[in-house]
Amino acid sequence: MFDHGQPSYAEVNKDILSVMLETGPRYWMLLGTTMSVAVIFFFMPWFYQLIVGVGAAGMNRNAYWGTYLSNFIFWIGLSHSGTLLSAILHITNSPWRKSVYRSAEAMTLFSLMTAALFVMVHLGRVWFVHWSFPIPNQMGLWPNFRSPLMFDVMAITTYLTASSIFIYMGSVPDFAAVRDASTGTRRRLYTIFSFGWRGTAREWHTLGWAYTFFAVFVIPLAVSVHSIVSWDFALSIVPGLHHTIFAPYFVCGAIYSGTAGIVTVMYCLRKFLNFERYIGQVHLDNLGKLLLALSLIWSYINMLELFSSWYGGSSFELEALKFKLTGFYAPLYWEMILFCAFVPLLMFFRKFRWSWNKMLLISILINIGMLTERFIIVATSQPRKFLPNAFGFYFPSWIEISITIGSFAIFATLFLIFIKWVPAISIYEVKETLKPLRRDA
Amino acid sequence: MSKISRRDLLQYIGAGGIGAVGGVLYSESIERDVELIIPQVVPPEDYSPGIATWYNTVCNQCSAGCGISVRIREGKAKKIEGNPVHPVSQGRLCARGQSGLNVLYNPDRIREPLTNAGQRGTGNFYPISWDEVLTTIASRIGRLKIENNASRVRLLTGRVRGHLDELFAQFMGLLGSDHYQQYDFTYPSALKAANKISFGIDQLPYYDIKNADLLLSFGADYLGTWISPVHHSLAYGHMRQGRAGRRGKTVQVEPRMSLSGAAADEWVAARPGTEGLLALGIAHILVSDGHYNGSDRDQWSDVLQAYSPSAVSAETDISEGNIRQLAREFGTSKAALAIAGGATTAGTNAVASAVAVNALNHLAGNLGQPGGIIFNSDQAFSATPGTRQAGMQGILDLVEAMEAGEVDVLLVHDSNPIFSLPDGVGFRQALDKVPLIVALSSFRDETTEQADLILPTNTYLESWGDDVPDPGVGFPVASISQPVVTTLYDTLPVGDIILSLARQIGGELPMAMPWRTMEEFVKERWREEYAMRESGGADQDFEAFWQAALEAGVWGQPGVMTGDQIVPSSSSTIAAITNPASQFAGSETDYPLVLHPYLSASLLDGRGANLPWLQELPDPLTSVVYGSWAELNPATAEDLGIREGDVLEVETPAGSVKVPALIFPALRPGVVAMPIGQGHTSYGRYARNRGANPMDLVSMQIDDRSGDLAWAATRARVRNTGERLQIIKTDGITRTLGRQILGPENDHA
Amino acid sequence: MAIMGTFAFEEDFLAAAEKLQSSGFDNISLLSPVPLAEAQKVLGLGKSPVRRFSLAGAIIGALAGFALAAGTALVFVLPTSGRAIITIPPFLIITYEMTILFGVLFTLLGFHVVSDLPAWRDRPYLPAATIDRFVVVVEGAAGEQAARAEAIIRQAGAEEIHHVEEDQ
Amino acid sequence: MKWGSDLSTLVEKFRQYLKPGYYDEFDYHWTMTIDLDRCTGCEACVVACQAENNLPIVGEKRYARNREIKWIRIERYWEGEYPDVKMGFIPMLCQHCDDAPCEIACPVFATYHNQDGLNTQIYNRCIGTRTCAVYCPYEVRYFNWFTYTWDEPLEQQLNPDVTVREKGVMEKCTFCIQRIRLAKDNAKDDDRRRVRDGEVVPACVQSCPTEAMAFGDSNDPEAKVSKMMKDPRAYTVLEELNTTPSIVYLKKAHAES
Repeated sequence: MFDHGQPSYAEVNKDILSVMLETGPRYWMLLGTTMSVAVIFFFMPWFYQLIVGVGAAGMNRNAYWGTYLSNFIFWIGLSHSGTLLSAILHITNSPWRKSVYRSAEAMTLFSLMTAALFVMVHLGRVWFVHWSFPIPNQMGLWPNFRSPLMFDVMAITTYLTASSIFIYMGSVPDFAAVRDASTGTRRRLYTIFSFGWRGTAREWHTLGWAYTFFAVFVIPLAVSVHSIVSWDFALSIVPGLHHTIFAPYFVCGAIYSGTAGIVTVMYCLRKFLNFERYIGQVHLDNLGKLLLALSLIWSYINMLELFSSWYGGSSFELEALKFKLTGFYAPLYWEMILFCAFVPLLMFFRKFRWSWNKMLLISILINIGMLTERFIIVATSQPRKFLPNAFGFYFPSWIEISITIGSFAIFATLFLIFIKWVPAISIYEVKETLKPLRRDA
Repeated sequence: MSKISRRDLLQYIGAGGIGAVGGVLYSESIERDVELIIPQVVPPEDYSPGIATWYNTVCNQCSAGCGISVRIREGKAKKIEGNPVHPVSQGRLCARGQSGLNVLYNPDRIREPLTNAGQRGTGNFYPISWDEVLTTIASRIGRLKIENNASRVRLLTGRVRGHLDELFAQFMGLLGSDHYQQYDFTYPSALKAANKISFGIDQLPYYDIKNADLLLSFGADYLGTWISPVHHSLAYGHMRQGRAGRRGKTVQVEPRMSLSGAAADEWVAARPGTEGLLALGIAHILVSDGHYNGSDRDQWSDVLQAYSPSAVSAETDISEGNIRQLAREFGTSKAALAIAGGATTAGTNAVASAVAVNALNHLAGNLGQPGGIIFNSDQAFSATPGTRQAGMQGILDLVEAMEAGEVDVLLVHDSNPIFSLPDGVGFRQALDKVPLIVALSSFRDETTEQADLILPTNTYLESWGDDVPDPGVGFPVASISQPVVTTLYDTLPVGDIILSLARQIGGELPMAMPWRTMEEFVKERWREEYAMRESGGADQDFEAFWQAALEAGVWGQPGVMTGDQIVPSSSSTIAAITNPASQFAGSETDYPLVLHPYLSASLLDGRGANLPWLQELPDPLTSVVYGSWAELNPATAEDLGIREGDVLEVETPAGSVKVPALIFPALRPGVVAMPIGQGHTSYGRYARNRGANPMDLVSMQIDDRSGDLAWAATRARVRNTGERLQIIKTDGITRTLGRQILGPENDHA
Repeated sequence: MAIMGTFAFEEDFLAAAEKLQSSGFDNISLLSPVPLAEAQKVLGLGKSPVRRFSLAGAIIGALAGFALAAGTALVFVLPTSGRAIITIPPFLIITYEMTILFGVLFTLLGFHVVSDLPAWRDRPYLPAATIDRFVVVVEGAAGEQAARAEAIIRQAGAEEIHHVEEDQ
Repeated sequence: MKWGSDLSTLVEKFRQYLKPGYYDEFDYHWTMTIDLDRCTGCEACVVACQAENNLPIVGEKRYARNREIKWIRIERYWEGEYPDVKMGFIPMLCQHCDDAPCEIACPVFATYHNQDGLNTQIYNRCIGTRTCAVYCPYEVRYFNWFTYTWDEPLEQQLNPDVTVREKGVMEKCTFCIQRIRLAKDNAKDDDRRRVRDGEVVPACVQSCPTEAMAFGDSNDPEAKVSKMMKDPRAYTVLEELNTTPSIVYLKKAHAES
């Protein structure tokens, strides 16, 4: 699994830690750019919107939900497979996971944070968002646990907590490594981060058990989170949203885009952090196969959705369907079908699965497709509900578009910070995959 | 050293953690007795922040004269509702009436007397004191009076009724000028003229829609804009579902479906201008098929000879069968009523058409009958309504006089001829010849902008007065209007202005008009009224009566059928029946379409355009708000390759305007319809520079018999400018798409 | 007094460990850069008690979850959409999430308790252990005992031997 | 919270809590009937509502982007083509569904079903997720996209019995709850247990020039609405969604000929 020969334990430490300990100007420039983009494209428009009201966005009487919510779903989706994949692969202990999962989990964490931000942006009175948390308040009033949105609140907070614990515990031994490789303040800091980890057999043993349990908990959690997100839509009676298939549809879509996201992230790690020798063909190939499978499932469910609404034959569903397939946003819809259903079929060919650049392109296209999918769900169903006289139209305003762009910058910023604070690849687990050192070797 | 620091750090953390926990526990422990503030999901019993008082007065938003009750809280008017005891509105009120609050609290009201400092028409006005402005005017008029040139003083008002009307008349009379005239665009002058011809009674009769079984309306949007919409609506509701097992039917004849057309069971789009002909065609069948057999049957058949169904069908473009069926229904129904209004009475054959429609009423024998036409005797009340409506002829005379330089002082009150008349009339230009123009108005409308002096008047919600609904309701009734709030700004009631002018002008005026205020005057007149009716009623009785009247807002004698219901002979009608086709300005070749301007249901003739509530009120049939549009039948639009939102240039011999096109299914092909009301160049922030005024398109044409403006007799052509303009409307898709929204398919009814 | 022996090779390290274990040193800890199943076997580490924490957490979470949903619904009775005040299906979802949340948190707690981390005091330790060296630490051995331990470690092939004073 | 002192009441309480809809019967079941055969689409009700409930004047730009707020609106539906074209009007306002799709959606209880069968909206609770509006099949919930202001002195008209809403808050028809409140108080003041039929009149019903609308307590069999609901023409919009609306429409009748 190592393209460029097997490294020694020491080399592993050196390679991976150097990313953290040695910082060039290129990094700072990159960080500066992403940060300023985030501020200019995301936070400034948001601030403006806070002052004038949500009317700054393009939403109206016909579409009360807009890109903010569709992006929220997109980011939640992206967050999937990070932790989920890592957990599954850990349970099934497949070795190729070990060099990938740390960044994957980081991806989960950061896309979750971005998603949470979008909820804030979406709210009409975000300054009262705390009312939706189950905390005692002077009004003596608690949130409505019968509301699908409360399922969301609970699920996402749980997911955020669980996955951050998961990633943290996984990196404790590596924090110890950082501690030992560094001096001064950083050393003191990582002394705390690593809980004074020594790497004794007992510690390893307990960590192993705890980690497995985290994994066991995280898998059903991840599944529940996105099905719950789907219920925000499916539990309404809006034609085009009121589908039983939505939960599996969203979960599968989420893992799909998440996995594509991992490919993209891996590409960057490999390219910019010189992890060629740790992230190799085998990972790419496996992920490629996984993506392929997911794309097929996704296409199938997508067809099912159209089919069931057509087969139901109610005027409402048919109208929604008609608008989706032939209405104003039809081009977007077919673009999505192209990117998410047909392009991935290329991965049937090893030629594509084994080429980093091709895979990068495919993975990005898939996520573009998934982004539009979420938008279509929001933008085509709401404006055409039950009363034709109230039919309308929704088009995002420049503020929404800019905030959407900004969110990617936020994600990038968080990731850039991450690689300087946490070993982007799990040191000890990479070592595990190496053949043990023997005298005769 | 790192050892120590590490240990210390860990200790700090431990201590910090313990401290935090302790702090939380402590704070929790001391916050035990905090009261919980529970939001008032259900407000507590008997909780009301204030007491509302209701004042009854009269609505002035259109000519109907509905009685209204205004809800007052802390001295501010909060809501206008119909006055339950008032026979016209009976507690109900239309959108326009309820928007009266926007008149009262309009941000663009004139708040103090203004002068244009000699630069007329520039739109620059400067504040001036009441004393100064009144003295100026008084001295000017006084001089003319002394020179016996009082006839050079003209007074033009909008619709004014009750004793304010009498006050104006008295004032002008004492001056020695008989040039006091009213002009209200919506006043059905032609109909009145026709009724005079047909029935020999110079008034608007009461149309008893309530008890009718078949209402045949020729162009009259009786539910929206015609005469007394609220009262008609009440009647309509009762006619439809108020009588068990007896549902009245309505038929609407008009080229563009109006509110009443939408409500009608049958909508008949006769060729514009031939509605009267259709009426005659129906009359023909009524007589020939023996639905009518009065003594004068023969005269009828003679005069109606020419209007055989076939001939009429050819002219009106209504199938013969359809005409026959209408006639049958009209002839056979117990109480059939025919009314004429709108475009039907706005052609060059307006009176002829109205007479033709009256003929139907004759033949239906509904005169003086329930469900028919009921005549109000004119001694209903001392202030007889509507007699001074000059009609178009009066305006033309005035314009002529102004052009001839015979007018030194023009007093304009509550009337906006510059906006509501075609430019062809030349009113605006004639004004240049008038040395002094004085506007008594609450708003700076187009005409007021031309004035030299603006005397800001109180709105009707701040003024005293009284009113006699026109037409009456079948029995004597009069309403009192009283101020419901204190005057907001440095303005005066128009009556008080006239009185103080009278005082300052001097001569016999102060003697003859001794009252300080309008209130005094009105009360005085009512005292006389009371004395006249209750023979020798003592004063304290009157005070009681007056109080009661003020509280009720209305005085009337229900049940007292006014006069003996004389049934006018049909002879005059028969004699008056003719069939001149409406003469359209512009040749059919150059102008293939017919222009159909119609009164906006919300803005009426434009007087409502400065009220935000009405601007934001979707048009009943198109749901369009803000701005105006030109309607085209889908077929016509397709021929011309026009889509909704294309900016059209509508051209007529009189002029052209640019408006976005709207595809309207219920419009006769070959007709372009435009709502009247928008297109103000002034009149406040909500009205200014919005939409187009179809009056700019109307050619100056006169109905030959009443001299009334024939505003529906102009041909037009449209050109697609290629520009696009979003029409703001609330409608999405206006088809049910098979969804059972208007009720289940299986028909119970 | 603790003795630390560093090994470059896994098998020597394990050998030393077994030797020490068999010769009755109970207070030994085996530091390695990677988890070693063998090392854990040597110390006879079987099922970890962490799992009890997880189970307890899950159960508590489930109860807490339903209690939260149902209880708060009763604090302020606000009917919605013709549903019951205590509606089972949605509350099960809350229960589900809370189960997982508490499960995770208790597992975390379990980890800290069992592995007794964070370490409040310094313990014999070599940085090399996080890179590529395997370290055997014998604690609480003194005098002759210590000598024996050192001997065992040395002949097992330790690269170096360190003696550190434990701070008691 | 007051707990029943003894076990039986406690059990009873819990049975109540587990009962769908919670209420056995509403104190009043406020219901509105709209006779489409009388309705002429004149929109008097629209202005009446605007005046009574302090609906904002949103202005042309915002209107153009469908940001208008009209608690009651008239919907139009054409049938047929020229010349046999008919227009059907139907006033659309909050249906106060007993099984309202919107209420379930709110995470903060800003909307709930009160003891009078009203679907209430509590502005100061609302955080603006707008989910209720998305879930509402009648699209009668309106959102304050901005904080609307009135050109001085128009604000003097504002009804002191009704709050003015700020940006980020959902709002909708309340059946003029302030008037219901007043009627109840009056009833209480002259020692009546119940509000009389016709004593509560929402602004729209009050204004209707054709008397097409009626409002009252459908629990009372003698009430006008109860009688109207028995009319063979009676139906509810989007019946198939089982929202059990509190607004009953009477289908437009056809002329017999």
